[in-house]
Amino acid sequence: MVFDWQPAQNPFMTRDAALLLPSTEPVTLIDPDGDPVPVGHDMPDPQALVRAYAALITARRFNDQANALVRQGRLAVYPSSHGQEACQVACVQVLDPGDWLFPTYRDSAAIVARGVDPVRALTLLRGDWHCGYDPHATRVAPQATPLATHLLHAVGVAHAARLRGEPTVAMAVCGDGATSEGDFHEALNFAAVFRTPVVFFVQNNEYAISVPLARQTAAPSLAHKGIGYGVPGARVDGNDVAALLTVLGAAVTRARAGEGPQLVEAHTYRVQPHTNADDPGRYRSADEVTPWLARDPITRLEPYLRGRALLDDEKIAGYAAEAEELAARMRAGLGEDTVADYRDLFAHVYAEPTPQLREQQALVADELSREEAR
Amino acid sequence: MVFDWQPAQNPFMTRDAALLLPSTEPVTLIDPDGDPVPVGHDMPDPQALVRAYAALITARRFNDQANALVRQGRLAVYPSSHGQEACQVACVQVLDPGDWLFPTYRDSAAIVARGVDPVRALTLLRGDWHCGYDPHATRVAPQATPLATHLLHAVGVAHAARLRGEPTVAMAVCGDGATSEGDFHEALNFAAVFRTPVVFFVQNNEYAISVPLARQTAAPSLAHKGIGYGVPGARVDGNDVAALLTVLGAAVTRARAGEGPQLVEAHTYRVQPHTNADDPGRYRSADEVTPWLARDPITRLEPYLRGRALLDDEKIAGYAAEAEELAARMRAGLGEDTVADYRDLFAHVYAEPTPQLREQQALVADELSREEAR
Amino acid sequence: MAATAPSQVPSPTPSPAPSPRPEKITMANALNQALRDAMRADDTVLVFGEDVGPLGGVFRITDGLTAEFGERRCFDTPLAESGILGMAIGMAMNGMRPVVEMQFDAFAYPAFEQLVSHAAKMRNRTRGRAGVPIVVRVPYAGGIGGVEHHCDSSEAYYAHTPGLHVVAPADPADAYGLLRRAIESPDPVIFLEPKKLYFSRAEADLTLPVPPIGRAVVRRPGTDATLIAYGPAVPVALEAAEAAAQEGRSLQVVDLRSIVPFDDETVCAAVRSTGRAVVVAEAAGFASVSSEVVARVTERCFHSLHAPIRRVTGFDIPYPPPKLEHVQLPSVDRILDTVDDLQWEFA
Amino acid sequence: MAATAPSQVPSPTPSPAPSPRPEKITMANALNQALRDAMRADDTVLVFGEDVGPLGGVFRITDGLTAEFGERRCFDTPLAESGILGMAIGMAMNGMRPVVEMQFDAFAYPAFEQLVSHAAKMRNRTRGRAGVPIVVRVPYAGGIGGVEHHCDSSEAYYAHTPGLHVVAPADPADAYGLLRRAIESPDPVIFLEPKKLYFSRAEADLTLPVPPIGRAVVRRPGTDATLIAYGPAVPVALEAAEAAAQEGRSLQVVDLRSIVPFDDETVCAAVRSTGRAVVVAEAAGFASVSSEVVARVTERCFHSLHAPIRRVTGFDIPYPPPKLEHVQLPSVDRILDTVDDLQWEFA
Ligand SMILES: Cc1ncc(C[n+]2csc(CCOP(=O)(O)OP(=O)(O)O)c2C)c(N)n1
Ligand SMILES: Cc1ncc(C[n+]2csc(CCOP(=O)(O)OP(=O)(O)O)c2C)c(N)n1
Ligand SMILES: [Mg+2]
Ligand SMILES: [Mg+2]
Repeated sequence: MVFDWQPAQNPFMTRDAALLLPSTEPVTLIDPDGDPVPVGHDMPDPQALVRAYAALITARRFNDQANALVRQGRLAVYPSSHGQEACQVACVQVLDPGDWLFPTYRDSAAIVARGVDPVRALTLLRGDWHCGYDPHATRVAPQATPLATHLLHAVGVAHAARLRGEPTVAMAVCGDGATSEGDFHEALNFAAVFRTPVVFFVQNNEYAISVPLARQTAAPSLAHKGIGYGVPGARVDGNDVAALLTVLGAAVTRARAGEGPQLVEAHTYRVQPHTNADDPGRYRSADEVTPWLARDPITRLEPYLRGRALLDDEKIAGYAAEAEELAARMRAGLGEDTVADYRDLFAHVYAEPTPQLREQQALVADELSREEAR
Repeated sequence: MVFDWQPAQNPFMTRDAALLLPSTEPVTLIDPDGDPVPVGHDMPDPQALVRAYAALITARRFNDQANALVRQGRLAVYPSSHGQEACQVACVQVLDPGDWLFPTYRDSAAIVARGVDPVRALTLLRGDWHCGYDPHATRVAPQATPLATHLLHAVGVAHAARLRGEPTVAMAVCGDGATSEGDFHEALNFAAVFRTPVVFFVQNNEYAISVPLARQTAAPSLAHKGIGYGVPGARVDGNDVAALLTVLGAAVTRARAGEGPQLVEAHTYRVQPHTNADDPGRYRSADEVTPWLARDPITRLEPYLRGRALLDDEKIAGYAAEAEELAARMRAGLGEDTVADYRDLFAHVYAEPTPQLREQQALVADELSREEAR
Repeated sequence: MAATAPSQVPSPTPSPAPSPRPEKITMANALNQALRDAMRADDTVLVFGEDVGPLGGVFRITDGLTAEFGERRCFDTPLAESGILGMAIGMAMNGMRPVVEMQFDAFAYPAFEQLVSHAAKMRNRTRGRAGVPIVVRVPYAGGIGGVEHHCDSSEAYYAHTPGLHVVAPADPADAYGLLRRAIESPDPVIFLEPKKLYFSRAEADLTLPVPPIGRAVVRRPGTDATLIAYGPAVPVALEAAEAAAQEGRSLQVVDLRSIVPFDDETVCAAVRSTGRAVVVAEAAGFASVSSEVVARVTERCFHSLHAPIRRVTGFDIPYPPPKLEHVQLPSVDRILDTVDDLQWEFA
Repeated sequence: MAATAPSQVPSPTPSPAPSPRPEKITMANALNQALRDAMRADDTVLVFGEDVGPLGGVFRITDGLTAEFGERRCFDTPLAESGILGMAIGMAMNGMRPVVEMQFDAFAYPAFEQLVSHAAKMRNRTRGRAGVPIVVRVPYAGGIGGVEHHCDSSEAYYAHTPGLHVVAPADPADAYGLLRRAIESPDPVIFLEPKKLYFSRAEADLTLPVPPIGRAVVRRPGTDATLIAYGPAVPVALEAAEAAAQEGRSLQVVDLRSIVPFDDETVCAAVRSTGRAVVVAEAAGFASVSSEVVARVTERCFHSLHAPIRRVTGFDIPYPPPKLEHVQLPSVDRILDTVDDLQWEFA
């Protein structure tokens, strides 16, 4: 094992505050009309933007299809990332194959963008007992529901890699609500103290179920939390995939270079209900949602790319067809009923079932055999 | 009940960062040689400084006596605040009678400064099962051992008072180590969102048992954590009681005025072991301690007051005699063996003992009566 | 995610005042009415937590409370359970009676330290001077087709912690009465609300007092064996007793209602009267409330027992996904199988 | 505060290698040696927590590890238990075998959610693909004159949680062997170290293998009744058996060692052989591990029992202060009184 690790050395606690505070406004590179914004940030490589466009189309189609499947009872629940697809796509596109993604329940589209089969990616939300994919093979952790808890796992995974001298970065994703949990605090602090290569990516969609951001924090921005850990905070327009690729890309690069963890807050909006079971009419007006529809990540990128001859009707049709194919696979895969085997309940509680579990499983087996005998 | 409460209204999250960041250097008003430092802060009222001096003498004597008592086996454990007495004294002196103090195990001297009888204040550390004083009558919460947990209670107490329209401020004290706990984060955030009148006072004594500050945080200072909650952070020389009175006093005033919670970090040093049971030779050198002895809060205030004819030998002798009297009371009170009554173990678990507890108490009673019969 | 509640959650339409004649209402109605009546009766009663304000909670138990009592008495907090409970403890120390909601059972775990080291101990460590009259409402247990972390039966953690009261209603009337009593209690009460019973209806005259916390109730008389259950297992036990009656076996059903304090008297009298017993509970069996019931009843009734007391509980596994939860949940068949096993040959 | 350890904590001077002839060592020595040997044998084994580095832990169990293995393999973390456990879970998911210390029992509570919702469930929720081979060392239980929050017996919380192994050694040799086995385990192990036994000495040949996790051991043969104990209660049970022998009563003593998995076979065989049993444990009795032992042994051995299985446990109260802890702790007298109560008239 290669050891190459030193904790942060801050004997005099004098890290420069100016370097840690976020910009006053979120970084935008392409405005809602598709025009470039003249700022001091690099525009991503055109091919990267085209790739992102294709991924956006897929992510949107994925969301729409999943919403349809939940209505048809083929999924137990679906927390849609409709409108947040730029975040979903960008946080994956900036990663190397050896990096890890730590998603929440809302980040199924990101998991698919990472290359996980869409049917497998929806295993948990379909109501199965496991995440459906191999975290090691895919370098995607199981979707976390207990809020902010997985941020600490990201720190651990990245720290272990660092101890072995591997160049791994962990992309740890959470929502605005999750930043209020103690585990968010502990994760940022541990990562900062150990200079662990984690990018904490907060998708601030302004709501935690029904609770608006103002009830979640009184800070100037969530990115302002970084300085309290010695972590640089950045703010980015969460519906501008170009800005996201640039800001998240830079964060990954810094983390990989040994500069420690990074905090990026994306300003976006949850245009749909929290999940299919939610009733947003109880806590927000349609008027609040409308302006956000005009800031849609796809309708913004498309004119920009068309204007630069990076995209045309033919290409768009191609991406749409690919997305449609994915949707068809989802319908087929999730339309099938899976056979649930009770033995799976006992098989993975421990590496070896305990005698108690063997006894309990035998009881079920006996019940079933008697049922069959009837 | 009078209701007079609104949560923070930050629809656009644009609180001015400049107003929330601490000063680059901690505020000092009287330097280690006892000379005033020309800065833009008000020196406290001379009589307040004289009162603080008397309290410092008492607090120091209290610490010394408690250390002696633990050596004699009259206390179970003593976490001394020797060298941190300026913090102990100032955080109490800025409070009104109706305010609340939320101390830790290290803040016995503050509890005494608040007016609690010194023998009662040491009840827990003596090894008894309760805090020894009435939290409501004294407006002092029981000393908290589970780190940072009591900060949330402070938020609750202050919020309840605010709902009733009472002008109560809660002074919530913790150490540098405790700032790493999730509850620290949640307490600051809740207080900020509800604009609750709490002053969070961090005594940064550079150690959490053996763990130095650099292993606790990589932030420019602990006060830099404030901005992440929208809470103004301030840094103050923790061995300068004048600066502490000014900075903490201003924080209490702002909190009482409805400006929401305040975070104050005092830079001090734990010159003695964590507790009598600690062995600091294992983790720090004597050389590191020495310079701090020269920054002692008492030897610094004394020349300042003498130089301004606010203190003379006679007065000093008077304060010393008062402190000696307190020490004598401690020796007398803690020298006596208390009689522990097993029935107390069952009496206060619930307002009414459960049938189960009555049964269990009867079992002990029966054992004892049989023992006596033998 | 929280909102695994059915998408058409019925909004409990509270009756303006408890009506004199029993009506069919849901447990959700009853709980909502209990909160409302408690808040009307005592303005120190406050309700807070995640999404309990305008949304009315993901199960709508707090529906309409912010509208009636205002933002100051029913409000949403930041998303942090230790924060919610810690703040509640402080408010209770300062004259209030907070009723907090933990959105789902497994999301109460971040508050565990506040619960065990403070809520449960504050009275004792202040020698009775600072009690903590809080109610922690926990939508709990399974049977609702929830995804992972949304169906834990966590009562054992609380029941094992001295200083907490732990109760679980099994029908709307008891839900109303127990919640009113919990809010009036000077001590912290963990109030476990069986999620799967939220929207089942039963007649409930809310004006009738229910027995105090600490009392069990015999819900169905019977002479051959006793089923001991609480919370979500009670209706299953009643159903099993009904099925057994068809087969000519008379099963008594005891609803514990209150896990702590425990009603030894009622439970032991019931078991002595039949000489056989089965404890039914949804939680994993190992080191659980059901273990305690078996242990303490056996200790007290040993010589009245014709057979060892048996348990029908959840297995010692993480709560299963929707498709397999029927395997984990105590069922009528499993209860009847277990009753059949109570060594009737020794009768 | 952490440092309620005796002020002159003996620094465990580890023998360079396990010596072939049994020596008298303390449990602290044995644990230190186990960590050292495990770290020598496998460089994925890491030790971290609060004050485990240069200080060597407040009980000195990790003494010298940073010196021998460097800052990267034994290190201090920021002061946050959920952070420690969450980071350990991540490291375990990525090839490491972290051994973390929770400074005192009650200070593990902030990590409860990480433990219950993640450490215990990760293998299951990844269908066996991501196990979490961590060891959570908890200096635990009382008898050391500690102040509040420093003496909790918290095993029931862990034992009730499917997915965790829970073990507690009662002597130095077993402490060494069980800790080595815990570190080798592919699953999370809660390793409960009885604080009051840290500095008691016994002969221990560390080269001899101990039985695996999951096996109980009969520590003393006996024919009249069986005492079932674990961790800090084992020496008390042995002392009681010794005292009973003086009075002509032969008590068998079973040391559970492993609470989860539970060794039904050994325990039931022991109880069947005597027909009478008392469970001895320090923890509060209600809904505890001792309840489970009574329940499961009674279920299995009912017709071999001459009397109900009884319990000598802590009362259902917050752990008492030093001056009164003798009231709470199972004592030889209380055990013998309880044995006397086992209805010998029916013999
Ligand atoms: C510890 C915990 N508490 C509560 C919940 C219930 N819950 C699920 S999602 C959610 C809101 C989360 O909001 P946010 O972090 O902003 O993410 P978003 O859903 O907006 O993507 C809540 C309260 C949970 N999953 N975990
Ligand atoms: C939740 C919790 N974890 C661990 C401990 C053990 N402990 C007691 S004091 C202490 C160090 C605290 O350091 P700091 O907050 O800086 O306060 P100081 O002792 O320096 O005043 C530790 C780790 C505890 N009391 N509570
Ligand atoms: Mg959100
Ligand atoms: Mg400190």
